[in-house]
Amino acid sequence: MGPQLATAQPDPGFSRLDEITVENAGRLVPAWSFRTGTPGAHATAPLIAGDTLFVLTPFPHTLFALDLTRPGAAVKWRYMPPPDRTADGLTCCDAATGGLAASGDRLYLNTLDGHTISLDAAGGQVVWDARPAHPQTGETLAAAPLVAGNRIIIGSAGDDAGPRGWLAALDAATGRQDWKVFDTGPDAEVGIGEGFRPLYDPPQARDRGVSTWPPAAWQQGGGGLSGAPVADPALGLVFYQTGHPAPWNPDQRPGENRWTSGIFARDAASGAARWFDPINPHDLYAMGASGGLLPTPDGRLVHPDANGFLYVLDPATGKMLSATRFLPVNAARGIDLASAVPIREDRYVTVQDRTVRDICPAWPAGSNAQAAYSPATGLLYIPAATLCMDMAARSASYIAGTPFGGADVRVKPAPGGEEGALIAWDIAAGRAAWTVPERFPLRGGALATAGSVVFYGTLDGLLKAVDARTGRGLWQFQATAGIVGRPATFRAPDGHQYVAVLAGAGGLTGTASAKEIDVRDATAARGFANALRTLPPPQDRSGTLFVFRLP
Amino acid sequence: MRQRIAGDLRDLPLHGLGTASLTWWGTLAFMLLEGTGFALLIAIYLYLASLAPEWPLAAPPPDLLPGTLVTLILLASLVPNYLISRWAERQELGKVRIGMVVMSLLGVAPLIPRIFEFPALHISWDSNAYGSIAWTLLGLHTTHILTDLADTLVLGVLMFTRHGSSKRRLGDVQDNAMYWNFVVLTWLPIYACLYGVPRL
Amino acid sequence: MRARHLLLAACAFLVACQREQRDLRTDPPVAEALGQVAVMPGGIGGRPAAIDRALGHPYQTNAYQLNQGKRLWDWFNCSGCHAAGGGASGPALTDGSWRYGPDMVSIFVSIRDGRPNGMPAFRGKLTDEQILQLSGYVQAMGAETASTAAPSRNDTMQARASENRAPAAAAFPKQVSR
Amino acid sequence: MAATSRLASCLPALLCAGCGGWQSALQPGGEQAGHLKVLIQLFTIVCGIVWLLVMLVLAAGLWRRHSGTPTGAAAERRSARLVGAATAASVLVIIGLTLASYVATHGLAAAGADPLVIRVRGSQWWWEVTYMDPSPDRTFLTANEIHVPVGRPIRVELAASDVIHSFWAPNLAGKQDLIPGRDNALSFTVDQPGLYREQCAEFCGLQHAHMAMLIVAEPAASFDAWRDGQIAEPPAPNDAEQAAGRLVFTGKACAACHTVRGTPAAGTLGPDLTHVGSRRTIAAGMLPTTRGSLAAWIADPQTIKPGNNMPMVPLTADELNALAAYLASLK
Amino acid sequence: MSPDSLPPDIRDTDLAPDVLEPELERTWRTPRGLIGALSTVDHKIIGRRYLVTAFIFLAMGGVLAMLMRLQLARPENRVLPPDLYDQVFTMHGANMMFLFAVPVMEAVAVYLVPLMVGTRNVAFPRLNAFSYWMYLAGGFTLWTAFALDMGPDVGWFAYVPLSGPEYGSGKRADIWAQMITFTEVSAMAVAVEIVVTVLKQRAPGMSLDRIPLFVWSMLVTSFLIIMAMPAIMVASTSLILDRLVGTHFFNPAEGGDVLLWQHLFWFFGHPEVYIVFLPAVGMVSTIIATFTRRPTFGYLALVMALIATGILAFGLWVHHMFATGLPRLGESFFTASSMSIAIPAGVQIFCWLATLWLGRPVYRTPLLFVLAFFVTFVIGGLTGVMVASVPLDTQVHDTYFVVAHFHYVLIGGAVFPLLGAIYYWYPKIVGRMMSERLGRWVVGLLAIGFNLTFFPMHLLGLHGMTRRVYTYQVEMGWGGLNLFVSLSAVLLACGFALFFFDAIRSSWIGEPAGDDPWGGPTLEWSTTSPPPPYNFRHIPIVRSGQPLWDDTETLTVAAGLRVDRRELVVSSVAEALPEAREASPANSIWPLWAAIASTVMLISSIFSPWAVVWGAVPIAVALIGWFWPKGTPEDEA
Repeated sequence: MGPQLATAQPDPGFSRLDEITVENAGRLVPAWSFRTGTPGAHATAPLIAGDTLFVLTPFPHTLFALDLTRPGAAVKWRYMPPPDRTADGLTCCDAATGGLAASGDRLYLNTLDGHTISLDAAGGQVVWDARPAHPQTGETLAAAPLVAGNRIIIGSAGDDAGPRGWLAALDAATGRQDWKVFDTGPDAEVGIGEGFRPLYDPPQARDRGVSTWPPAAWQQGGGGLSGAPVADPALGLVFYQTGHPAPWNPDQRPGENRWTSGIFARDAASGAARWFDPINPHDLYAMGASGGLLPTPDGRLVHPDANGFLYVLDPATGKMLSATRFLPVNAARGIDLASAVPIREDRYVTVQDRTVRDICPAWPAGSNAQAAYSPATGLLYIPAATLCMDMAARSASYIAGTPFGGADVRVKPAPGGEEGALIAWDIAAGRAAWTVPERFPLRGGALATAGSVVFYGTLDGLLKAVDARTGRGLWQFQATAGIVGRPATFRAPDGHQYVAVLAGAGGLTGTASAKEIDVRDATAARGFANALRTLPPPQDRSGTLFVFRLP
Repeated sequence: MRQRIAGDLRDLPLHGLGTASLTWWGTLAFMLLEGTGFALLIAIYLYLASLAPEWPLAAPPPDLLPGTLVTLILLASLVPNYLISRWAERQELGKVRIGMVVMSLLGVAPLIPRIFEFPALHISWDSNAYGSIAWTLLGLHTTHILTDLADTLVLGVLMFTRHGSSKRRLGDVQDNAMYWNFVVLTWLPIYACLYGVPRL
Repeated sequence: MRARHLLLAACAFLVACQREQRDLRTDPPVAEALGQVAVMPGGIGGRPAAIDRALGHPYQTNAYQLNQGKRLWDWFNCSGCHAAGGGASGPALTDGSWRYGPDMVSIFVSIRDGRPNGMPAFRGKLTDEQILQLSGYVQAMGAETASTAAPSRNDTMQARASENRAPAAAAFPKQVSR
Repeated sequence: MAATSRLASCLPALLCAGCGGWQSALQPGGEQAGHLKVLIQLFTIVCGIVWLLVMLVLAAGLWRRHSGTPTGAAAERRSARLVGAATAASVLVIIGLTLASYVATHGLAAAGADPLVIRVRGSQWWWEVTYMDPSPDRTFLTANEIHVPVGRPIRVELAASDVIHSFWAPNLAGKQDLIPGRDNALSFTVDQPGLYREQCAEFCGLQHAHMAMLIVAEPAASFDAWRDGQIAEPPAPNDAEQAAGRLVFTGKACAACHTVRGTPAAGTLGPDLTHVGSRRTIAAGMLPTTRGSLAAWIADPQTIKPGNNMPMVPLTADELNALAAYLASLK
Repeated sequence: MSPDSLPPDIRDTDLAPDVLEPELERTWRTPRGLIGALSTVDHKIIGRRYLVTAFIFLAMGGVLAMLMRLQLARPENRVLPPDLYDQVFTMHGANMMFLFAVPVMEAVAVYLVPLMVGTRNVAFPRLNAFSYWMYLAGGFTLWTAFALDMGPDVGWFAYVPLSGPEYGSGKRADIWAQMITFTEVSAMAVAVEIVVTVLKQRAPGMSLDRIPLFVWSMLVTSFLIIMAMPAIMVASTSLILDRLVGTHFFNPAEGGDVLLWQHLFWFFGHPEVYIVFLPAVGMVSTIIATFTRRPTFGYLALVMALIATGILAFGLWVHHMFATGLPRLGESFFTASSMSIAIPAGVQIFCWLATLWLGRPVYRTPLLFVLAFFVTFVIGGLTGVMVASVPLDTQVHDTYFVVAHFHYVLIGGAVFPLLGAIYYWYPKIVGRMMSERLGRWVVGLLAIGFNLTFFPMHLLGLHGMTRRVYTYQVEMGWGGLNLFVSLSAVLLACGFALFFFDAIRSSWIGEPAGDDPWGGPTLEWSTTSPPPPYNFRHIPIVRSGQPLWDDTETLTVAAGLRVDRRELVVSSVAEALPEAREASPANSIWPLWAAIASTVMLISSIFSPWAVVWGAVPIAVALIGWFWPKGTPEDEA
């Protein structure tokens, strides 16, 4: 889950393996499969470390270690952290399933119910078990931990219930908290000090995390970690996207609502803030700044945002170099690079108790479908959701431990009728090189390989391989359930390149939720159900790992 | 009070036709009532359209085929309708009988494409205000056709009984024909509204 | 003629007075008694409070109480997890399938005490009477038959057919929840 | 019941003895209402004169029958001329009054510069008030009482959260409806410091009669002080009873609907209670804010204001006492 | 002479008066017994029923008014809880507007218009019977619901969203909306009858300029009904659709509009005021003419004023919406149009003044009512000019000032003339005079009681008392005036009680009236009191606007209609030249069945939309039964 620099896999979005090529990809055959027995959205990519393939199921989690050296990849060990079922009620519509990272002989596991657990990779024994997040207040750990040197960096999610978002570093050896900084509130708690050099906030302003909110509203202001943090070892920085402010109803929180819905750069050692780019200040559509952060080889930070614009940033200063539209957008006319802020279209500005129709893009455009960057082609492969939405902001009452929402939403296809697309983006040219339209929004990540093949999965359960240069379809496989995770590729002990993908799309919506959704309710799953009325139910509600190779 | 007979009514015709008939005026008054109702509904349609950011709301414009078929059938029915009115005036009972059968069939005919007209709106009445007013307009006009069809059927049956030859019943046939003209005429602005306004 | 009118009126009265009455204030002893449900071990099923039966199950049959329940639904963030009954973080309630049973006591207990998979307890946030109003409404939204006492649509974004005309199972195809 | 009516009856004494006319179109406290009063007087005088004239003619007509009635074509013609003249005169009166009405409309519409913007949302049956400010941390929520500075134009932005309400403070301006799905606004300036009353004027359900709020007009300095006080968090409990009350407030159903800033209670279903102790009334202008009335209101809201949305939360006598003490301390 | 002995096609010219009258009686009469009563189509019997029913509703609405005054007599009174008070004031408004004011005017018209235009029945007698049954069913529905604690509680205007699906729980608002359907179906049916009767059934020679002013006023009123009532039908139907099947006409979140309701309602609601007031104009003109012994001054001006009022009535509905924040330009237009309606009203007043001035007034009770009308209605009209001004209206709208204003207009402007008209035509309808002595008491009590009750309300409104409040607080300082108003209302109620007493008492011990006790000029006075079932032995011929004053001794008549079956004369629209003889339908029970079937359908459709489908079947059966020829002489014609 999420690009994890400075870990065992430098970039899970790109693989240097080139045995599978444009020419032979059409001959891929299933090698073996593994049924996890758990329903729900299998949004984490299979993680390969050495000769072991790790599979993490959704909450309540089971971590399987599959031995690639044995035929059929038998289970070496399994680990089931005791679940706190309260957390189950906090996941709705985004792929929030905890996550897994590996470093050396250790595995670091974030569970949805707030535990960070360090395991011995070889035998699955617990080394330490910390509980930094508390589901009772609405906090969850939704993303994989980031291993940055001897620290494990984690952040809370759960903006929909209103808890203050935070980012924390745990000591990799002991699990003790090293530092913890919040994403709303006074400067002292946000980690803003001398080293903070924001380009887009007034230089002398203090306590913007308080002053850009109505009195006390930041205390239930959300703004947790969105997506996974990214480290730049050279700069010693951690970058991450902050989630949307709570509640959804923007009229209840006039102001820019710092530091939600933006991109933070922090010192990995101390957590001190370095710079902050507001992406969607006073977030009208509960998008957060989601969409993923990708460092490119030429030293840039690329961020395809949920608001439909693709940002190119300078990681050292946070300077916004460009922002280009890559999705159907009508809610903003463009991005003002001087202030980093979207130029909003008045017609689509939400007002409490009004229904604003056909806002494009819709909030799920910023799902955790990670883009992949291929140095071989120089293209960025974005699995996109091309959706619009009707939204009616309503007064939300804060009741601790319950959703702090305040919006009725109905998601629908963008004009044209297609709900998804794989977009190959030419960053230099600032335009799409090619686009493969998809019937359903893409919720799983893309994988590019040196063999010039791009793999991605769809909600109706197809794993597809396309030519990385032209988008030409090469091969596809019908899995037993929808795919919401990123495919992975690895060289097995037999020396051959394999492709693995977890199928298992959870509830109707291809999200974490395994709950029944009644699609007759257009607002179900925050309106996402409305977009997926025609999605056929999966053949198998359980998740299954499919592994392919050339014959 | 004493009375002095100064006028003689003996030779007046029994039952006037056309403007000399009470039913004719009654039908006209009811047409005025219903016409006002339809005008108001069309006004509601235009009012809601003027408020909406886009129109139709959350739906493509309705398909033209079923509605146009209804329109064509209704327009075609005007010819036999005119004829039957003339035959009734001339008191040609045989022709009127045939005409009533034809008009009954032509009353049923538009109902068949009308069934497909509702799904052709691509929206449900409870989806939004556009759906509500479009369904109401169509529904009300369908009721209009149905009531006149029932009237035509009853009159048609009557024509084949011993009451058929009465001049008064023939007057009813004329008024029924006039009412059918009204049914057709009210449809035209509704058709223009339902199918034209979304395409503006 | 008059006798028949009186008879008709009496019949209508029996049906109508129950479903239209508006008890704006519940006496504290009654309110207290309303919460006295007997719950089966496991929290599923049980016996409603005796006073509820004595009053004629107003929270299931009285239009005003059901309507109050509908208002509480949005006020107390039920819609945050269950949307308009179609589900989100919480399961769908309109599909006629119930994890803990469709009877009032089970629904009441689910709301009052919470359920393990994320349903928070609302004890102390709502009074027992409010929980009963809410339970009646929740039961109506997933009921097998339409009820004329159930509320109609809200003045909000249209989510689904309203409770008074959309029984969970009857009016629509069954295979809806995935 | 008797207790509450007694409670209600001591409200005037507590607020301002004998301040009749605090909700009257005839005692303007500001420029706009002043214009309207002049207009009302003008229309009343003109209409009164017209009525008197008609009555005089009628009386004269009935009186003169004794002196023999003139008949014939000449009398008819003279009458026709008189009727024509009377009609022409009434046309002129109508035109004059219409013009006066236009002029008044334009006078009212001329809004002053740099108005204080107050957003008012009507709910069944109370008023939510938001003071707007360019700086978001100086915007704040309150309920059922607004303070305005004297002399500065006030712009009230009106929205309804459920049904139609109408904002009417007759001493300050005419009324304007709060309509779901529409934006309305009302501007006025207050000249006279004092206490004015505003009441919902559009029928909005069971407690339409009890949906009022006080408008406190005060000099700019005291207004600013008031505003700073409202922005600040309320004082912490300063004795054991208030602390216990705070625990009741955050631990019982109160917190699910009401907000007191600085506590975990942040519900928005009912009025914001952050500074409830500083307001003159509770229950939308119904009861004076005293510890006793707070306790009475919490103990049995449905007897005092039948049908309102506040439930009767079961509390022990000690809890009720402590809660009332705590709320009264929220100045 | 037995029926069999009468040769077919016998004409009234062939029979001597003493034979003719029994024969006509036999042809036109309503049979005795229950079936006869239920199947009658005689406009006089139906009109009488209409009148009695409407006055019963007036009394019931008055009781509600007294209940409200009881509750408001003291601040913080707890006689009526808010839930009940809301039902009571809604019932009072709806009852008075829909079950009393409009029907009572129609009742007078149904009874009198055929007599005044010299014909034997209304144009569509069975529709007339149907309309009465629908009216009765509508009233019964409303009051039954009220008795069952499900009376509407959303105001007689039923503004959405309060009356909509979300805030109007239960079926209370549906009851209101469906009651509208009943009464409007009934009103529209009567309007159609009146229009056709007036246009086509006038006595030979009654050209347009000879139509009595009351008939003119009813003609204009009927056109107003035909043009305005569809708006409320459309509105109430959309409301029911919104509530029952979830349409979104009034839901702003889905493209509907809250103000759409107000536009539709007041597009009906304002003409409604004139629907109630214009008949009163006709009554006043009639009474003034009779009691000044001269034709009303300015006949043409009065007719033009009636028509102008009718047209202008449609141009000022927005003046009920001045506080809703409409664009200022529109408001200005509606200010101008609202004020301009004062001009035709002024013309009417001036013409009446001139008539009084030129005539020799005879001070009998009907004229006293007209004088009370002058004093009060002019106040109501002038306060109407006040509320027509946008800025002024923003202060008085929805306050007791407006309550005072429209009671001045409706009671002063319509009920006083109506009571005068009852005193005036009572002898014609009942055959006995009402008591002149009691009548003077009634006028006095009503005029004084009314003004004492309603004039202080102007002040209450200006002092901030809003409408539709179930109570008010002590410190508002309204207690004194309210107590005064409530006490004065007792006086007003006594006046009405005395009127009812007089009306009931006079019906059996009143002095016998004779054909023409007042010396009236119009045709209804030429026949007996009460009139025979056939109204006129021969159809009169009219040669002036005041036929009975111009031909004082003999009535010129036309003869030649059949006696053995119901026949009347159809004449041309403008000149009233005889065009044809027309058979007038015989008695029939089917209108009752049609009304019962409609009632079942309309009431059940509150609960299920499918009721419209299955409920249509019995209605269709009843209508076929209604129209299917039964072989009566009239059918065979």
